[in-house]
Parts: sequence; structure tokens; C-alpha cells
Amino acid sequence: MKLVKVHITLKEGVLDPQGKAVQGSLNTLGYNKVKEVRVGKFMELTMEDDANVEEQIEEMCNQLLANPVIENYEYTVEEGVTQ
Amino acid sequence: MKLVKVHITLKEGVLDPQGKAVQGSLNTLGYNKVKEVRVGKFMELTMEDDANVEEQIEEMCNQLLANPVIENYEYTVEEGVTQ
Amino acid sequence: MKFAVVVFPGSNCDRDMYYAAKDALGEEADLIWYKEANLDGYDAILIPGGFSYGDYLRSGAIASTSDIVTQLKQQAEKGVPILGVCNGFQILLESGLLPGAMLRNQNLKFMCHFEELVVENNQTIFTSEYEQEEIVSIPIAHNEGNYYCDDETRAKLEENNQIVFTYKTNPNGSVSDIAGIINEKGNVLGMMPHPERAVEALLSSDDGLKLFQSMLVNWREKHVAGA
Amino acid sequence: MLQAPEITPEMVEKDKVYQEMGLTDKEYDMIKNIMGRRPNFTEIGIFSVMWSEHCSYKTSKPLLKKFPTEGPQVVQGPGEGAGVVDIGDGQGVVFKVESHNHPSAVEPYQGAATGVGGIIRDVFSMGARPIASLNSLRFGNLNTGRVKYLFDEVVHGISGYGNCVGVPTVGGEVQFDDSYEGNPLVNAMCVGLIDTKDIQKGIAAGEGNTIMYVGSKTGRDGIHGATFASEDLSEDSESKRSNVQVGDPFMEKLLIEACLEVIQSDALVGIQDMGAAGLTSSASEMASKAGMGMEMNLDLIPQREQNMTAYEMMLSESQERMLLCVKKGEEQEIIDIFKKYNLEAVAVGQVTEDKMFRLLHKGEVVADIPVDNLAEDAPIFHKESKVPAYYEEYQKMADYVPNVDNHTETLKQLLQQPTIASKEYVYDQYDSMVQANTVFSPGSDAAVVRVRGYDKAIAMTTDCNSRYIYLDPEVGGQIAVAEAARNIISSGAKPLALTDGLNFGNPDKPENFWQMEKSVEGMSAASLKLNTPVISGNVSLYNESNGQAIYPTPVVGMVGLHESLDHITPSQFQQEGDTIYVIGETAPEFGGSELQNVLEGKYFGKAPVLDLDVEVNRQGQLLQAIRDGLVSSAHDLAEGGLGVAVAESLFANKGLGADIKVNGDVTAALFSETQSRFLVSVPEAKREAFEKVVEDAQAIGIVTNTSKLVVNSEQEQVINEDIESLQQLWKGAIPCLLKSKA
Ligand SMILES: Nc1ncnc2c1ncn2[C@@H]1O[C@H](COP(=O)(O)OP(=O)(O)O)[C@@H](O)[C@H]1O
Ligand SMILES: [Mg+2]
Repeated sequence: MKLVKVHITLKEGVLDPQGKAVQGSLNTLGYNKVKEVRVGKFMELTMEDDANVEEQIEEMCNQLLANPVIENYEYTVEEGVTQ
Repeated sequence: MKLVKVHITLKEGVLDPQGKAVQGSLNTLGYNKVKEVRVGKFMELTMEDDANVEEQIEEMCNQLLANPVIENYEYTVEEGVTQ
Repeated sequence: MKFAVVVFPGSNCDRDMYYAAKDALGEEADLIWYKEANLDGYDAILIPGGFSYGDYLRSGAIASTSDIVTQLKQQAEKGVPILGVCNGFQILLESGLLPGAMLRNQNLKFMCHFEELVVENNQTIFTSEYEQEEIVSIPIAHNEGNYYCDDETRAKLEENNQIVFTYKTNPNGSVSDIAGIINEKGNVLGMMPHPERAVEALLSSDDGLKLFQSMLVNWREKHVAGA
Repeated sequence: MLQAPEITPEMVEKDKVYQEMGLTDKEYDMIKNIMGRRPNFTEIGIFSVMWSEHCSYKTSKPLLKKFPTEGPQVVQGPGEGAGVVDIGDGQGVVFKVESHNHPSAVEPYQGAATGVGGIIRDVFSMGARPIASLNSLRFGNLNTGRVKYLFDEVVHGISGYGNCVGVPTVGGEVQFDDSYEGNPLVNAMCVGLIDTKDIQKGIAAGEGNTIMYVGSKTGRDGIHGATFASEDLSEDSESKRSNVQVGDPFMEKLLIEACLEVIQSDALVGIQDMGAAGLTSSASEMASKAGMGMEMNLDLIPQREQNMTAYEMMLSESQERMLLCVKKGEEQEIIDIFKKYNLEAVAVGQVTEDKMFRLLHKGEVVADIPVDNLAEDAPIFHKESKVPAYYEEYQKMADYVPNVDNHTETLKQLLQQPTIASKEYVYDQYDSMVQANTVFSPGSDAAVVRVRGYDKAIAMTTDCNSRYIYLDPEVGGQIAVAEAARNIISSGAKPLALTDGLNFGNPDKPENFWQMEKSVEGMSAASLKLNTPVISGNVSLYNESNGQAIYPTPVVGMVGLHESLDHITPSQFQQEGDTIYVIGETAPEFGGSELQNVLEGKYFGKAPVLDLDVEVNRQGQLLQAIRDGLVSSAHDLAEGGLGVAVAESLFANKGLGADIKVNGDVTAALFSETQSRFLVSVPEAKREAFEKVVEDAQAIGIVTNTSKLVVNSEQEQVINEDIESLQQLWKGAIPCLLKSKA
């Protein structure tokens, strides 16, 4: 088994209303050191071992997991626990 | 500046409708090696340097960023770029 | 009877709630902007639906950190009736006034339509005008109405009769078909369906009116001499 | 530090930089003439957006002049953010439709979301509270993954934005045709309610008055893609390139509440939203309309990104921004109101007398343009028009005669046509009830929203059968308006006025321009006859992919008034024993019909005939019958004809059935799409009175309690089917298509 961790973040310059709202709230709560917040997604995929895992992940990210028009993705592959 | 990366994941045992849906779609698209998907959040906070950054992050996570009833959080602190 | 309707940035059922109390029920009501709020002197507090703070992060999460929630907790402690509908329910969960949390609807879609609810407990100050097991038609309109709690909490809710409304046909995946729950003390009710949208036959149903009437009847019994 | 683009006025001219911005050589010369010098990069950018079709209507203006725009009910015709019609009691209804087609093709969720946001701003910038949204959507057929994705994400975007801002989405339409495959249409309509004394204008009047900016900060969103076309693509330019506009409905909700409070302040002179061409169009239009000039200091513009150039700021289409003109010295009052909502209003300039549009940035004048040339006096071009060959061919064709032997099966097929099938999958995702005024949510002919506190309600609908318009733009244009009016009438309201969303292909192709011209003529004729003037609208051209234009799609958004809540009439049968009537004769008309599509897989031939006098007469009589309390339900006959209309009338109230008898050719009786017809149910006791009021009504059957649809011809029984099974097919069709593998 493989454990794939995918990080999906908004491209630079793309408005992040959610991040803005979270930042505003943190500032209101008194956390004034917080200057910016960007909110993205974090996905963990458990995959059966396969020769071309990486290739598949690339494809999945482009096709479904990320929206390439506004998002970037990054991923890592770790050895997962076999159940 | 510090760059704080926060990972928020659903607790084990909490059903993840979004993860289930993503897994379903991936399987439909032919990615049959994907056995499980969990969807969480990934936040990047840019913070001014401060002695007790870690303490503040803990607090922010508990107070707002994560909901302890359903979520776990983890974070790392990196040196960020000073603008 | 005097109702307070708390308005957060992004609340959007505030006026609906206000009109339900004022026009449909015929009692006094004030819209109260969250910043200026003083909740003293109200006989009941209504937390309306909508998208406080855009529902960003988690529905109700950001609103639950605002100062007014401290006041809400005090009023709850004093026994003042508090009704949270939809986003109001989510705020009550996020602030810990009610147990559990909301997940996204099982089908991951916002849904808006009438649902049949079962009145599971008509022994509360919010439901005394309903029959036990009465089936009522009240609309839902939410994206995150999939109520979740762990088994222990659920057992406790059941034991204490805290489950007030269930869905006849579960639309969103909620644990035990839960549509609305009350706190142990019996004065804080949270529900996803919108009773304030069902107070006039012209708008397809007035089944929600009895909820407001129950609040009024119970308030009168407590406060009006000779009632 | 980044300077203003290092493209000199000389380079603009020599390298024809303006061409990449969409300006022609001729237009450049006109601009040079106006300026009396070579325009710089920022200035030419400003001209390019203001002279674009979207802002200037340079090719459509001559056509739009044909629309009737006046009537006693019209308070505000075309020209402002949205039109206004009178509904009595000092109140008005404000409405407009807007397209967001291209943004939705690129990023469907955000494209649709920001489309909804944009039209809502148009309405509240008039001073009205938005009370309802509708939309009109077109996609390719649901058989490719991309089309399904576009469909799902557009709906999701409308739902995500509309639900959050708290404006109920109460109606709309969705149709599917291959012509929209690469170029979906997303038209959004918003309806607002106003006390007519509160109507605001987008003007910057009064020398020295202050221009204020409020809302989201300006980023590099949606800037004219031309900017970086003149640079090599490098890492650096990639990161600077303009971004997809992202909507923030939460910000919009705050703006709605704050602006509605601000309009009550005497300090406010004018207010306008920043829509297409953002700061440029709002600012120059406000000044030009007031006969004034304006000076802005761009250093003061709230910016989301670093090192933005004047060009970028002026062309940015960041969402959720408003521009205000405020009396000098009274700014604080405005600032305080916005502050309550956690919004910052910032003074960025002032009104001048010299009619110049002057921009300062970092101590320099970066633009100085005669403002009227940007707005009121932008040029107009007359395009060539030519009758397309296909049209002449269709006109010569013999009438299409469909061959149906099993009417039950055909009815089932029709009910599953995506265009006819239930759109519940779509509208269940919309909050159609927020504000607690929705009497009829999606699923009826027209949506009905009551006016709280009064014995009246507003009916609204969007309609456009683009197949008819493709076959015959003039008749099709008439039909679009007539059908919208039929929907309003069926609900028991009197049609008041309409807004149009003109979606066409490239107008430089004479055949496309002919389609535009003829449909506008048809729409104009019908609006005039039906007394529903055009009070606002939108034009979207260049809807093509791979050189293939969409079907001409001039969407009609219509609003009507119920003068009493008692007039509100459902479109579905209500009770057993009522008599079922069809109003209007049926002829065998199948050109452009759904039946033709089912049998032939395409649309061809002649569009159905429309007689506007007959239409007006029937609509008037039906409305009279409704107002006299004679009618239990009324539904217009549209796609799929009588068969589909009867079935649809049975899907709301469980247990009801219908038993009807048809005369003559069964296929025509059941599936012809002859115009100007209605399906009405009337209580037994009211039959006589009803027949006196409505001349062309024929009783065809009765509402039963059998849960069955039974149709007999003169010879035999042609349909005997459980409603339940018909309903399942109708409801399941779209979800089923979406689930099936592409
Ligand atoms: N995109 C949409 N948004 C909201 N409601 C819709 C949409 N599409 C269709 N509907 C609703 O579904 C119902 C049927 O639509 P349609 O078949 O176009 O009706 P009609 O032929 O009577 O105009 C109407 O009530 C309409 O408002
Ligand atoms: Mg209709």
C-alpha cells in the first residue's frame, strides 16, 4: 500500500475569500501577528502498490483533484500500512 | 516572518462524505488502485516573528481553525520570506 | 413576549425569523446586529440561518468566536429560551452550546425542499403545541446538515430525550436521522429545518408556526399571572 | 520597482499593440484624433474596454433602438444599472439579465458565481433590495464528460453564490443542444423591489464631490488577456498573468446591506457597481452621464497585489466593488455606515468640471481622456446582414410529418428529453425560499414571490426556444416573448415588461448579424403588441467554438404583477372532477419540435406560426377568467405539446389522474407545438362562466382520482399509463444522464 499526500493550493494572485475571512477573524481575536492566510486542501489517498503510481497521481490531480485553472498541486508518496 | 503550515484532518471514525465521493469518482474514472480518500484542509499562515508563535498557533487551532469534535490538527513552522 | 433575532455578518434568514415572531406570531421582536448586542431583557433569543462569515472554514465557526456568544452562553445559563435554525444551529454546535458537529450533506450538494419531520419529543418549551410523533412539513436549505456525534453522545441524547425532531426520510446522512436537538436543560434548541419559512399557508405550509406558539404558550405560563 | 509598462505611445502605434486589445486600425485612428496625440498604453487599454461590444454595444446599438421601451408602467428604461417598472403603492420592480458565458466556459463554477454576483450588484446599486434570481442556461448534450462537468459546476456556482447572498433563486430554464457544446450560456437575472422614491443613479455630479471606492480590493483578476500577449512567456510573466475572477458572496452580502443603508443618506450623490471593465467603466460612465469629468488618484485604490500598474488597476475585473459619488465634506457619514459592516470606504478622487477622465499614479498623469468619448459618445458600427442559405432551404421544405405508432412510448421518450425532463436536480440546489416570500418556487410556469405587507405578488420567468429562432429568427423572436408572457399569464399575473439577454455568434458574419436583426425585430413586434416594453438587457456576441456559432439565443426575462394574492394560479391540476380545457386550435406543426428531435435527431423546416392578435386575445381572456376566480390551474403548452403538458400537470398532486379525448390526428393533437395554447382546469360549477369569458376553449376531459393518464382518440385508447411511472422517467432523466459513463 502507498499513502499519497496531496496538497492543493490556490495559485498566487487568485482571490481567497476564505483565507481572508479566517485572517480577519484571527485578527479580531487578537492574533495580530497573522498577516495572511491561504486555505487549501489536503488529501490522503490510500493506493494499492503499482508501478506507475506517480503517473496516475499526476493524471488524477489534473483531471479531478485540482482545478488547474486556479489551483496548484503537490504530492508525496509514502509507504503505507498494509491492512 | 514565519510560514505556518497547518493540516486539518477528520478524526478517524468520522465519516468523510467528500473523501468518499472523490474516491467514487476516481474509481469511476478507472483509477482502481485507489482504496480510500480522506479530504482535509491545508492552511498557510504568514506570521510576524514572535517569541511564542507555537503557543499562539495551538490556541488558534483550538479556538477556531479546527473543530475538536471531528478534526485533528498538525502544524509546522518555517522561516518565511520577509517582504 | 419579546424576541431578539441576532444578526451576524452573512446571516440571511434574519428578517424571515423576525417576521415569523412579529407578524405570524404577533409578538415583539428586535433585529440585533452582533456588534451592538445586549441580550438582556429578552424573553427568547433566535439565531437565524444564513451564511455567517460566508460559511468559510466551517459553517458557524467564525461566528461562534464573536463576543456575543459569551452573552449567549450567559443567557442560556439563565434559562432563556434560545432557538438556532440552520446556520444558527451550526453556531450553537460550534460554540459548544449543543453537542456534536455538522458534516457536509452526504451527496455533497446544497438541498432545498420541504421535508417531513417527526416530532420526537413534544415535552419541550419549543414543541408542546405539537402532538408526540406528529408529522410536520418544514423546508430544509443547507449544504452542511449532516449531523454527527460519537456513539457516547448519541446514547446520551437518546437517553435524555434530547432528540426533538427527526427526518422521516433522511436527506443528508445525519446520525439517527437527527434534524433537531435540545440541550439537557431544555432551553436551547438547534434544528436544521426552517420553521420560520413555514408559518403561512400561502407559502405552502404553516407547520412551523406551532413551534413559535409553543414558545409563547410556555412563556405565558411562566410569566403572565393568571395564564 | 515595476514601472508602468515600458510600451511607449510610439510602440502602441507602430507595433499595433491596440490590435491585441481588440481595436481595429480605424478605431485607433479615431482615438488618436480624439486625443490630438498618440494615446499611451494605459489610455489605449481604457479605450479598448470601453469600446468593446460589452460596454459600448457598438454593433448592437442600432438594433436595440428597435425595441419598444416606453409605457405608463415604465419608471426607468434601458440605460441605468437595471430597468424599473411601477407596481403601485409607490413601489417598483427592478430587473435585468446578464450573461457570463465566456468566463463560465473557462472556469464554470466561478464564471457562473460571479455572473450571479454581477447582476445582483446591478440591482442593488439602483437602490433596490434583490428579492429573486433566475437563470437561463444552455449546454451541449449531456453525453461528454466535459459537458457534464460544465453543467454540474455552473449549477454549483449559481447555488454557491446565490444561496450565500440570501437572494432566492426561484426559476429559470436549462436546455441542451450540440451547438452549445464548446460555448455554454450562463445568463443570470435578478429582480429587486424598491420604493420608487429611493431610485439611485450612477452619476458623478457636482464639481468637487468625492469619489469613493468600497468593497473588495483590486487584484489582477480578469484583466484583458492582451497585456502579456506582447511579452514572451516566462516564469515571471506566468505569475503576473491575469487571474480568473473569484467571487466572494459574503462580501457581496455585506455590500448589499451596507449600500441599502447608504442610499438613505443625503450624502450620497450617485452609486454604481464595477462590472465589466471595472473601475474604468463605472468611473467614466458616472462622469459622462452627469456631464462632468473625474480625476482619480490610483495610489489610493485598495490593492490586493503588489506593484500593480495603472493599466492593471483600470482593467481589473475584481468582483464585489462599488463606486460612489459623495457630497464633499460628508464622507465620514458614508465611512461610518460601511464601517458597521466591517467595510472600508476610501476616497479616491473627485468630480471635475472639465469633462476629462484624468488618472494619477505615483505622481504622474497616466491618462487624460475626454470622458464622453469613452462612454456616451463611443462609436457605433453598422454591420452587414445576409439571409443564410439554410433559412431559405428550410422555408422551401414541405411540412415535416412525423410518423408515430405508439403514442405511449413517444410520450415517455419526450418526458425524458433533457430539455423537457424535470430540472429538480438543478433547482433543488438553489435556496428558492430564503426571504420567506416564495409562493411558487421552481417547478411552475412562472415563479411567484409575494410582496410582503401588500395584497400583491410578482411573477417572473425566463424563456427562449432557440430552435424556433434558429429556424426562423423573426417568428422565433416573437414566440420567445409570447411564451414568456404566457407563463406569466398562466400564473395569474399581468405581464409588465421584459429584459433581454441577446446571445449570438460572431456579428461580423453577415448571416449571424441577420439572425440578430430578425430576432430583435420579432421580439420588438411581440413586446409592442403584448405591451411588455423592454426595460433592460444584455448583449453577448462571439459565442462560437471552432467557428461554429451557437443557436441564436435571445433570452427573455419577464416580470408580471398579481394585483391580488387571490389571482395566484398553480400550473398543475388541483382537484378531481375539474374539467380540462385546451385554449386554442391545434394544427400539425412539428418544425423545431421536440418530437422532431426524438424522431430525427435534429431540428429543421419551418417554425410554428404565431398570430400576435390571437395571442393577445387569448392571454387577455385567460387572465380575465383567472381574475374572475373561474380557474383551478393553468399551464401553457410548450415543448412536447399537449401530451407533455397534461403529464406535467399531474406530477404535483399525488393521486390525481386525467381522462382526455382527442379528435383528429392523434399525433398532432398530442405532440404538435402549435403556439398560443393553454391547458386549463376548471371546477364543474364554473364551466359555464368560464366558457363565456374564454372563446377558444374546448373541453377535452376531466381530472380523475385514478393516478392514471388515459387518452382516447375517436377510434381507440392510445394511452393508459400510471402517473407514477411517467413521473419517474421525467424526474430521473437528467440524473441518469449525468451518472452514465461518458
Ligand atoms: N436553471 C434553472 N434554475 C431554476 N429553475 C429552473 C431552471 N431550469 C428550469 N427551472 C424550473 O423548472 C421548471 C420547468 O422549466 P421549463 O421546462 O423551462 O418550463 P417552461 O417550459 O414552463 O418554461 C420551471 O419552474 C423553471 O423555473
Ligand atoms: Mg411553461
